[in-house]
Amino acid sequence: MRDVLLKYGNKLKPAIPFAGLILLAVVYLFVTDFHPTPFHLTTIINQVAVMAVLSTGAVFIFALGSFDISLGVAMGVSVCVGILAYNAGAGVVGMLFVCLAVGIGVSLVNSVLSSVFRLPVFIMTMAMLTVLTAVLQILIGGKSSLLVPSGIQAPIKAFDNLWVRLLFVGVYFAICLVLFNYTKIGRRNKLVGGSPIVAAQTGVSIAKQTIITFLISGTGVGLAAFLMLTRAQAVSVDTGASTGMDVMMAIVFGGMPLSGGAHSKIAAGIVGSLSIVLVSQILTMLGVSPGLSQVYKAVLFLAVVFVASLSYREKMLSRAIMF
Amino acid sequence: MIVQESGVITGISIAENIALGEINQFGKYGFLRKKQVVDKAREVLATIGVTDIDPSLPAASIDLQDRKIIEIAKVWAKSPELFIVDETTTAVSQRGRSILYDLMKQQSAAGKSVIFISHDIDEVMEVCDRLTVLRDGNIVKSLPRSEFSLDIIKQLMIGRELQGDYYRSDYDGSYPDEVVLSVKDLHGFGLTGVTFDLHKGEILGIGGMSHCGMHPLGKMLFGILQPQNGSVKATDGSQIKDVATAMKRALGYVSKDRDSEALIPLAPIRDNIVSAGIDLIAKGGLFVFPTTEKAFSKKQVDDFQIKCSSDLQFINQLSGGNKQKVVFGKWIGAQSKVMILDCPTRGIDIGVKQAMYQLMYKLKQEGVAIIMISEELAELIGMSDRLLIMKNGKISKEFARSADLSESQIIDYMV
Amino acid sequence: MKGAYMKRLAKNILLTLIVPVSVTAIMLTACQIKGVPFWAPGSGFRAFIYSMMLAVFSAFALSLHMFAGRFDFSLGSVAILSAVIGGKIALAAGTNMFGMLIIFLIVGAVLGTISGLLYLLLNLPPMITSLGVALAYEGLSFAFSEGRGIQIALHPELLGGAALTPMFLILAISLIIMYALMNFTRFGFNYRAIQYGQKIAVDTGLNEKSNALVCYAICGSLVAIVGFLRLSYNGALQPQLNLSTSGTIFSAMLPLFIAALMVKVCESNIALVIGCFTATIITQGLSSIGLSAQTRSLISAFLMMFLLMYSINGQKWRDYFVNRKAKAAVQVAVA
Amino acid sequence: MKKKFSISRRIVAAVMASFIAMTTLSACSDDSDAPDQQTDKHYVIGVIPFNDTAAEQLDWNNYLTEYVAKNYNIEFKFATAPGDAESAVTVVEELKLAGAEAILGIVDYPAAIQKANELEMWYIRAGGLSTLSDYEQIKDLPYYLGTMGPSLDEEYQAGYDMIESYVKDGKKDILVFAAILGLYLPSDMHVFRFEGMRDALVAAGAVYTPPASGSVVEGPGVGEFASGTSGLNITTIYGYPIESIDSTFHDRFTQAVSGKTFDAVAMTAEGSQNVNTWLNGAGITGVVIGEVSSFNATAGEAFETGILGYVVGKYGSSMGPAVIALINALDGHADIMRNADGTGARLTAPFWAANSSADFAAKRAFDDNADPAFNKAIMDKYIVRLNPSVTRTSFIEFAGFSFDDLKALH
Repeated sequence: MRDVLLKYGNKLKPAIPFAGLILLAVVYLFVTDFHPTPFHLTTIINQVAVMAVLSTGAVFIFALGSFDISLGVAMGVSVCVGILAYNAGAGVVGMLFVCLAVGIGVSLVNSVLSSVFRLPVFIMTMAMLTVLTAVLQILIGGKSSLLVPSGIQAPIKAFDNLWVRLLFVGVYFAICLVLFNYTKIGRRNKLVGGSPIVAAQTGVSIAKQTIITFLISGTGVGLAAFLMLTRAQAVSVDTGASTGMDVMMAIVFGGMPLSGGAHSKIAAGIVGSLSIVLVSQILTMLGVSPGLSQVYKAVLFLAVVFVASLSYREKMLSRAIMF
Repeated sequence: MIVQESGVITGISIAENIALGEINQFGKYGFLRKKQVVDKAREVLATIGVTDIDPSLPAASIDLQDRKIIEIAKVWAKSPELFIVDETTTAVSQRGRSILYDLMKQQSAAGKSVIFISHDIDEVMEVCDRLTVLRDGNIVKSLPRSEFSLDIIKQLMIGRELQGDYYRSDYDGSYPDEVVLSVKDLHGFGLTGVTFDLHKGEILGIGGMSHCGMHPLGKMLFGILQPQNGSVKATDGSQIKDVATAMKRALGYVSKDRDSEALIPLAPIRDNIVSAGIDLIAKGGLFVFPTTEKAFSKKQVDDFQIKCSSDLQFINQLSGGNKQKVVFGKWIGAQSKVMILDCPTRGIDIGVKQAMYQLMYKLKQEGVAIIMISEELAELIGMSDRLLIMKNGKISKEFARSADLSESQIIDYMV
Repeated sequence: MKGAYMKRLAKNILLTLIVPVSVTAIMLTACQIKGVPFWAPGSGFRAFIYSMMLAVFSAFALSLHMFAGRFDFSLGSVAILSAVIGGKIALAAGTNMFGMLIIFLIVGAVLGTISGLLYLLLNLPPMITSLGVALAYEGLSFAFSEGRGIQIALHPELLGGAALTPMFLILAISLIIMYALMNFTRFGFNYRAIQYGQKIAVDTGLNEKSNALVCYAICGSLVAIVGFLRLSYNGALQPQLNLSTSGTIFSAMLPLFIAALMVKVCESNIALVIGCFTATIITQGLSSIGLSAQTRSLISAFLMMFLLMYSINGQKWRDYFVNRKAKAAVQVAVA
Repeated sequence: MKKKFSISRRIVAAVMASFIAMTTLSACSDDSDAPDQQTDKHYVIGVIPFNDTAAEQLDWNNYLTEYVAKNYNIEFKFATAPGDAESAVTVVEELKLAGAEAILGIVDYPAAIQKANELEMWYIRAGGLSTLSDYEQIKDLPYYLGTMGPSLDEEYQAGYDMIESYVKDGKKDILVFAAILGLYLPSDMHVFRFEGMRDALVAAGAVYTPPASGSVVEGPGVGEFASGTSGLNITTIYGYPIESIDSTFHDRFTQAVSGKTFDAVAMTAEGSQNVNTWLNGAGITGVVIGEVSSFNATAGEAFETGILGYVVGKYGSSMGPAVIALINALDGHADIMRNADGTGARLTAPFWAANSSADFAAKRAFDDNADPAFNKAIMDKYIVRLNPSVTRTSFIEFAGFSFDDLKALH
């Protein structure tokens, strides 16, 4: 019996976050009285886009067995520079490139710090969080927010729609899916996550792998910044402040083990982001107060992650792996 | 229970290690009397005949072999009814070994029991009253002392009579002249000038005491450790500076720390096997497709007869021997022409061991050059075309393959 | 023997004091050059000690978890929730500030234990459990107070906790308790065994779970002191949502890194207090000489990064300056 | 293994149960909102708070759920306060999904208001007037009713009046606490309140030196006052007392107040209890504090104990006219609020002020949820459906009713 459980448990485990998502979708339908409209779907996609891109890129870092908690603020800085560029006449496409450049640039700094100076990524990015927050504040320069002109005719409004978001998320996810599941990059990522020592003794350059990983996630940061910008058309000191934690929650929600390695799933980012958006919408539709809605989110989060982790637990208590 | 791996925690004192898990005996109401702990530790050490270790020192301050003694004391301190010793003697010094044998006798004299788990048949035959042979997780047979016989035990362990020879049978120590790896004047990590050439189709044995520098040497040959001085050059004269170049020159390395350096325990067999040969199956140098990957790993699983439900089974569910087969599969799959094997038969059962020896011989015949680093003289003598003995970071003696070579001849150059 | 011991002790004390003393000297000199007082006469010292105390108790709790291999995002939320619950109980019970402190300690321990039980029950990585707990506790501190938080400003009998004398008393007593706990109790003994060799300790039959649980309870009480001090100093506390309470942890990182510098030559609890002292001196000094909040946070982030690099690459850097022979010896040790 | 599964099953069951409980609860709350007037149309209005925990916001929420919802056939859906523009847009979408037809927003992110317009939801920005630059971005949106609340001039005046009242009372040693001005958390309200205080002090004879450019202070900044001919000793301080946001606030505060005594504190924000605690901690007692907050229970207690001496602020039912504007718009009478040229309106509403405990208590009693200042009797007169004679002009008057106006109508 136990063997059967183990066997099927192992096979079924990847499906648990999906099952969670489907369960949430059912609750969602229930809450909408089984009358979902195109608007429901549009809204879900609108809301999930930024988080989906960010967390899909972050899966690569997670697979290494690490986490970049400064992702959100990096996106904030990217949004801010993008707005400055746009207001300086760079145009929407120019702005996209500026966002990408900043996202990738910040990630490169992170990757160099972590690979050349061998800093543990999680703690290093905690310091980066402080640095980037200060940079964002200085860039915004004492105003409550920076805006881009956003009248109905503003060029940026052309990009504030469902199809642009679907395109961005779709293309980025497709590329990540290929990179993660069908290239050496993904294999080596999981290898390093499984054991950096073994990976190194199998000819994987940890430094190179770290830099590639951060380049991928940095691209995600840039794209997410662009999507954020077309949607919010503004940046303030709080932009992205809580996003780092949200991304972490989303990926774990999506069934990613914190230790990375062989169990890593590229879909974790999207599944988790969708789940969180659904939970949030369900709670608002039900009119739950802000405090209680956080409590419900917490319970659901822990429950899903617990069930998903059931088949790979050990006798010893789990420990953090980032130190 | 005394386990194979180190069971001493280095961050705390010796006395605290000995008191581990029994701490409730000292002091009351959750408080702890440190002096009591130290006194008790001293007392325990004395009962096993050790008086030269100060238990108040941190455990990190004593060497590995003394730590094993601490571990023995830790278990003994609990006055166990049942004393389990798991593969300990391989890691323990002569002194520790005699202490252990002594305690085992005391235990049995006191009418209590000992379970002694070991690969070393000689040792088992010497100290045990009854022997149970296990194979593939099943009890094969139990023998009383009176029925002990080397041949019978060996046979029980592999489940059949040993087919053919255990080691290779020939004493033809020849190999082609082509040099595939040229090692010059290596220094660093305890080495003080090591020079030798490795030839195509040669099995080069390297032996010595465990701290003679042969293990770092293996890592240096594969580019994991960088020498301070000297060089390792491949056939084309290029210097091997890191693992990536080593792998490009078709080197493979089987680490002695299988679980932490050679394999990822929490990953499937397939991922582990493919990891070294990924460049071979990557299309356009980048893309890897599950079908090719599956075929690649299936070949190794079949060739090595790795016992598993599928190649998606996780490494941590395999036995030591099967794990080692995966390691070999990983490097042979990567088409390595030079194999550096560091203790390739450590902790695996006799059947797999024999298969490994046969494999090495087959590889030799295919022209693969093998460096076998080992602490077991018997297998070095049995397998090597040429045998280098190391002492204090230097090569102290070179032996050619010969039927007359014996352990006693060699041992003088080791210690 | 005794002479050597005294010599080693003197050397260790010297090495321990080198960082805080030199940092203080630099900051004092900088203020002197700028012609500004380091801290305001009168109550400036109290503000300084208050800041330091917050760092000390956050860092105590964080390090207790971190050295056992856990990372806890929920510490800040435990501080707030114990303030909301403890404050309400204290108001209802009509107790004084000492009573309130004890109530806080108990509430903190209970909240910590709940969080620990959750960790044991779920056996998920503690970082994940703590994310959930942080969310839940933040939400509860909102729900319990209908978002209003806790006000005690109108109850002078509850307010004195953040005055100098009680703060020093709390610090001294906590230090003694923490020192005793780590060195003279079964908990401390088992804690260190698990810290340095989790697998061995567990294989030897040590009850890791009960140790972790006690650890959670202690950490809960420690951050409850943070809540107590913040409530006493400010007279009122607002709940925070969306994981913003995790800021508490980030601000305890710099002290931890400074403490790590001297932990080899100094008892770890004392090192931690000195680390907090040094970090607070730095912040205070930079503020007094007139640097903006952004510049200050940049400086402390870079300092943290540097300390991190040093702790990891320090050996390599030192080797770079000593001769190659010494380098070889080190490499042998590493190998 | 078996045991673990059973634990997990129990947890899943608990989650399911909680969801079911939530859904049923919400169903119940639908029922409890039974219309008082069967003829009333049922509307759902979304509320976007500016801060989930501010006392002012909680008072408004209370008025909306405890009075308006019970007296009109309206259901309120409360969003979580958005932290940035993106989450504000998200919140608008969520409110739409939750069935809201119009939004009462205490925030004015242009992107969020555009989103509301796109989703054809009426949006009114209440509780304060949008800045002109924000307003310019969105004023032409057809579903934007406009913004309603104390104007920046009112904010300025609030600060001015507070200082003037101190000077009149003969307070000599004054601490001006400019809250978040010196930080990277700027808010126009605070700037204008401070400028009002500044000008009142200058009018009394003090001399103001603005912060030198490139000085310590970021953002709009807070300068220093010399007493000049005023005979006043004025100290300034800025900052945000959450340690993880402004780590040196307490240090600056003690630097500023050490060795001094004060008669009065003038604050650009709420938090008199905190300031009093800090002053006591620094050994300074018996100070009268003036704050800009709201007429709520906490401030009442502070008044009674003598901590507070002056309050200027909003009150729970000050949301009333905004709700009426939304009802009108939903009934098809948006033009009652919107300007004739088709842009969103900017309607000013006054603060209330109190300078004694009795004054405060009287005003607070006047705005009780049993019979609030803006009660049904008054508000019904401005619902076009019920009273077709309402005009834009009379509606503007209604939005701007002062305490005295309301008192006269009760």
